[in-house]
Amino acid sequence: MSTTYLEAIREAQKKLLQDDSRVYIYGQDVGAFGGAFKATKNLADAFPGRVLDAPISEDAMVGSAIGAAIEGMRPIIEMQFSDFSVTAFNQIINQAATLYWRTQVACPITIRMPSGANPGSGPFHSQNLEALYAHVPGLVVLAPATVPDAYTMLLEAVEIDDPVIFCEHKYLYNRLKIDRLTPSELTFNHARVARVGRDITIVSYSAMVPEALFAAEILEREGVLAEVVDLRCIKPLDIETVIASVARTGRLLCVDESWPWGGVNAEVIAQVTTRGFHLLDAPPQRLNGKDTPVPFHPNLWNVHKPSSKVIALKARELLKW
Amino acid sequence: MSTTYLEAIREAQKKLLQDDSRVYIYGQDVGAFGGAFKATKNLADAFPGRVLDAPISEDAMVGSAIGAAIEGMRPIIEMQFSDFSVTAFNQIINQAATLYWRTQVACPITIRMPSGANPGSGPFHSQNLEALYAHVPGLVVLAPATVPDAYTMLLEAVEIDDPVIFCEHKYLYNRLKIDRLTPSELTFNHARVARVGRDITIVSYSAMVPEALFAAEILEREGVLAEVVDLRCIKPLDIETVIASVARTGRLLCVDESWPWGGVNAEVIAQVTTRGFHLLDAPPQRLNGKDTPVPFHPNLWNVHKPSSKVIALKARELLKW
Amino acid sequence: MLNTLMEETREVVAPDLREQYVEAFTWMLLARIVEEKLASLWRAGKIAGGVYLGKGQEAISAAIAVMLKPDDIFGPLIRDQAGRLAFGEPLADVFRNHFGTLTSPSRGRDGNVHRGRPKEGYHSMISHLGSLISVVAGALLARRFQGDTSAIGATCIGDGGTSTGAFHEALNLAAVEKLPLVVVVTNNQYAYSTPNNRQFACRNLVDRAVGYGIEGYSMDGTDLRDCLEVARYATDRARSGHGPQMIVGTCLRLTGHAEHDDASYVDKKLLSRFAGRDCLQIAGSYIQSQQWADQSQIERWKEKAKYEIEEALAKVQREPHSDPKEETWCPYATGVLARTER
Amino acid sequence: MLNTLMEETREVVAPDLREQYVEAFTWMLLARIVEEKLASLWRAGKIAGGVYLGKGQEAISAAIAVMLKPDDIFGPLIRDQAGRLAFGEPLADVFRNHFGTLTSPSRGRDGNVHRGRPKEGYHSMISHLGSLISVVAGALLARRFQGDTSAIGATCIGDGGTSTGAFHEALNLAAVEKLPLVVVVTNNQYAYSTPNNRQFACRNLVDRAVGYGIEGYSMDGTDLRDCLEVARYATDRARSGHGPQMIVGTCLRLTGHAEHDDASYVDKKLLSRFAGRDCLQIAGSYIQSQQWADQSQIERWKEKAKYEIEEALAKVQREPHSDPKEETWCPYATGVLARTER
Ligand SMILES: Cc1ncc(C[n+]2csc(CCOP(=O)(O)OP(=O)(O)O)c2C)c(N)n1
Ligand SMILES: Cc1ncc(C[n+]2csc(CCOP(=O)(O)OP(=O)(O)O)c2C)c(N)n1
Ligand SMILES: [Mg+2]
Ligand SMILES: [Mg+2]
Repeated sequence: MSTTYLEAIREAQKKLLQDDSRVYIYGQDVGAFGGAFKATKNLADAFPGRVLDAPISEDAMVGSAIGAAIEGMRPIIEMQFSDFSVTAFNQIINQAATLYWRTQVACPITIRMPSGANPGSGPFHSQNLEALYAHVPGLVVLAPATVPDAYTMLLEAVEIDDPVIFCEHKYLYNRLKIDRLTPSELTFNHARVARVGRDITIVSYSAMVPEALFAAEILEREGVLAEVVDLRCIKPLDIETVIASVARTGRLLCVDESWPWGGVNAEVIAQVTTRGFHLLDAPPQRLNGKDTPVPFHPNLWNVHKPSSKVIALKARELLKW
Repeated sequence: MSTTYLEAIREAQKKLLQDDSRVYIYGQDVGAFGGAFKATKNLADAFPGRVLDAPISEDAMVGSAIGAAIEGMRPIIEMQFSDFSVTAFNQIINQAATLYWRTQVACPITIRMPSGANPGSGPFHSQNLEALYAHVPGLVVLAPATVPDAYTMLLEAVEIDDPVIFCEHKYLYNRLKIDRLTPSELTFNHARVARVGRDITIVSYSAMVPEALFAAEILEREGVLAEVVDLRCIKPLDIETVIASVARTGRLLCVDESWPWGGVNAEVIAQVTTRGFHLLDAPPQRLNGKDTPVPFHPNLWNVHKPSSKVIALKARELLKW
Repeated sequence: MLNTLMEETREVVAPDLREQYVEAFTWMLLARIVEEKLASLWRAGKIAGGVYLGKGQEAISAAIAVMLKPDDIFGPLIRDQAGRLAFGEPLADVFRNHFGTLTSPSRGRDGNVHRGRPKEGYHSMISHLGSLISVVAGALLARRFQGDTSAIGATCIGDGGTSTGAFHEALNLAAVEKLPLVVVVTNNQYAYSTPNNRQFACRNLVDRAVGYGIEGYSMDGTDLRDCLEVARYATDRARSGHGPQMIVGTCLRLTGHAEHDDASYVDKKLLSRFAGRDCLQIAGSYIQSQQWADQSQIERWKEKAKYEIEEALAKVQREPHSDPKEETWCPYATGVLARTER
Repeated sequence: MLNTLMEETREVVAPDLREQYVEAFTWMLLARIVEEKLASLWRAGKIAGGVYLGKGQEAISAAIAVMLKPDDIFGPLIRDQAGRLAFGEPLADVFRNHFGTLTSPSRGRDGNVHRGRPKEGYHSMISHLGSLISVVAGALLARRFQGDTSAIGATCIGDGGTSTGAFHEALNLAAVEKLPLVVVVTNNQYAYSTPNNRQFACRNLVDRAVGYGIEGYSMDGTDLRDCLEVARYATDRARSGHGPQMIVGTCLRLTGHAEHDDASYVDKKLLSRFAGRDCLQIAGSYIQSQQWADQSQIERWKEKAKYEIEEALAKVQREPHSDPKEETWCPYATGVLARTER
């Protein structure tokens, strides 16, 4: 029996509810309905009273999770779409993210953020907001790119004693599938070399990892061996793994479908160039989503974010440098 | 008669109210009271009905400004502290920032953000949130570092047909003073070489500019000529001016009192290294506020953000590279 | 404070409303048929993304919109196809925005119900529920600054949307400023799958009006006559300086949340109850009972609607789609910023 | 639904409250005197940042706190010095947090009123008004999950804070979950300089209760007896499963917004009115009129308060201040993250 990325998220939640009485799930339509994406399907039935429908009140949803965490619970908040998390922005960045620093009381909440777009999702059901959250001290930002990571990192997220922004990618929900669900080998705070190479390092995360891997395949046919690093944890960044890869390849291409200004790519480049400048044989490069809202029309949407083709093109350019 | 940074902001608003009937000011306590920092002192009296006290409803304040802008007004919203703007985050990043892109209708609103800390301000009256806003497409983020810029850039902000996040620094309010208020020579979208040098480029903005200039003085005594670039406009960045400076000096030190991850420094370094890599003789470096909330205690606060001493130290290190 | 229109005034009022009733009915009819078309286009895979329909709440939506004048302001939400048309939306825009053509109000950048022509007083919603109310309030504030004392504004929200902080802040702000804003709450019993009892705990959402110090009315959202009476009363009150008005209409969402949703969670008992009645059928029967139109006239209206819809669709199908190469990819209105590296 | 306590029940209730009255009064006294100390320390330049005082609203604050039990939850706001002490805050913490000593609840990282001991049910506010209410609601939700059905929670907010979206969402959520939450709204007529008429348009903020479907009471915030009666009633109702309770106490802020503010904008007429009375004086007279204590007893309480304050202050003044070198500069609780480059 195969498992999809979405099913892995559901399985992780099921296991958490089973194993840990401190866990509950709160979010719009997560109860009997099983959530807008069915990530909590059947869980309300299996765990009566522990999977609760919330009113359309993201601020209060997160606030209540913080209060529950203070009292020893381990809440999982499902945002219906990552885009709606910004109406809870204050609770997340000011109340949750600072709690431990202000009071020495941990704030173990997990906020599940269905991120990224499918064709036709439009500007407000498509956002990748990891950089907004990663900018803020005190938050852990995770972004699994594989089925095992979706499962394992969600289990870890709930165990982490700090607020976790769990960015799960909607494009991967049903498109990623594995035959047997096995746990990840790495812990959440480590990046992963998703493909070994020697000519160029492509750093990426979430739904851009498969895209980077496609690009690496294209490049391999041309004799170029690209190393693909999957960041996994956006904040804090495991920059050691990235730098170690750049030390081998001398070239860095960062790929991220979100907005460029101050995004994940910018931070990776800043960390690599300030600490591993001498390792670079060419300027670091980045590919981002365009600096506009995510467009509705599939034609526009298709070119808004980097594709494997564009990644391969940019890699070739960089290799010529 | 001298003019402070704060007075310049008041004068600009006065002139705007005088010259442009589309302008009004809305914010908590901005009316008869003249605002928490007195930035609107006497304006309600002088312009009856055009300087209005708002309820403690940042979301609705900004929402209403967007509606008024659609109808042709040019609202100025005063956030009592930049920190409170995040309760309007959704209106700012999703409604205002996307309006033109979605509808081809401009959204000329100016949001004044008293930013940065004074000793004892604590985590929630001290934030520098420019990076959060700059990450989002559609917003213009300005951060004046001088009295003329505080005046001129606010006049420009209101003329700009897009939503402007106007980051004015509370530490500068009464500490910066000039004898005669003259307008800036540059338009808002240009960075400024605040001090000409040749050995190292120190890029900075807002209250870190005076700090960088102090550092440059310290360095000059040691025979080092630092060039100081004041970004002025955080989004979009005038990277040409930065790159031109780096082309002269070969060394880049970015100084920003806000949080490091994905901050202004990260973006400047990403843009400079991707486009002007060959100009760098040493790794770019950055100095940020620490990755924690801004602390209350003056002892902690003092070391949370970069000081001229630390800047000079880092510059010396970089010059040895 | 008036919490509901008094029963006895209704019979007196009704005859006056014949014209608006018939007008509203034809918009409801057009909305229902165009939505059926959208649903079938969606099933045929012709529409990317979601399709959100207003079946069951056309009376509420049309009633408020027919009471608005061209210079008024209207901020409709997801299920206001009827109101949009009544406020003057060209039929072609419906298809344009669902296909994302280059000719659509958003040039393909946004889709489906995210459309409007804000400069014409017809606002374009974002997804974040509740956030449009303060925008409409601000537009009315602007009108006041500009000396326009005759225009009013109306905006719509669902039972679920009333739980947002944005809803609260906007109503309170409008009340403090005494703006001529009519907020129409359509309580269709569900927010996506979430029933009222998981959304709020008050008896009736109209009970919130007193907490804002504004006037509030509840109405039977399945009965166009009731909707028109209340909408007329509330818009008159707003227009004559009585500040914000809250209307709460009760009905049932007679469709899924969006076309991908079969609404299997809807309590079947509700369908046989009051709220579950179909406002369009009721209005059709009422029109006939009043002899304002007979069955064949209604059939002719339907045919006309279908014809107009087919015509608009055919036209839109020939219009160009968004082309990434023609897209400026610039989120700024300010000329000088279009050329800047960001 | 009960919108206010009925007059006739009061005389019956009052005698029962002697013990709580006296207790509350001593906390009010202690709070008043410690705040006077804070103000003079501020004037002497000994405190960095703002000093926010609760003068004029000690009765409301103390009344709710004396009705709480040690296992209950309390989320006070800026002007709740009296309630904080009554809930068990050590006096020393007041000075610690204003000086930002290393021994302070926040280790000098946050200051003044931003203090608490959340693990002991005493919550630590952030500045953003309204945002604490849902936190306290969530703590109560946790208690329910954990099978604790006896604890209740109380939290405080000002007239200005009721305009926040956070306030609305939290009250609605608490109502839906029927949580034993008491929300105490202190209407002290002003939010900083902003008077009620620029903040809301309803007759009385208690009118909001019905819109959430919760029980609401208004009370005279200058009269400790009234405050105690209502606080007892509301806490009893919450404890016995009647869901969220809203209390609105009326008074006047008898001080500036913070110590830098001379409050010159306050309408002088208010001072001579009902709301402008000093709750501490009224309570002192009442205690004497009831012969629960005489003037000299009250003086002794004052002396005791002063002594305790001086003692606490002297102790805190010898405690170490935050030292940047000892500061970990790590915002994470998770061990493995303390060592990671961020
Ligand atoms: C702030 C916010 N949170 C979540 C959503 C996701 N969402 C879209 S529609 C909807 C249900 C809306 O229910 P209601 O307001 O009753 O309107 P209806 O669909 O019944 O017309 C939800 C939760 C949203 N649009 N905005
Ligand atoms: C969301 C938010 N916006 C603005 C502020 C700034 N602010 C601090 S206190 C205050 C006035 C509060 O008034 P009120 O709630 O009536 O409490 P009071 O000071 O009268 O006790 C304001 C506007 C804030 N703390 N939070
Ligand atoms: Mg609904
Ligand atoms: Mg107040």
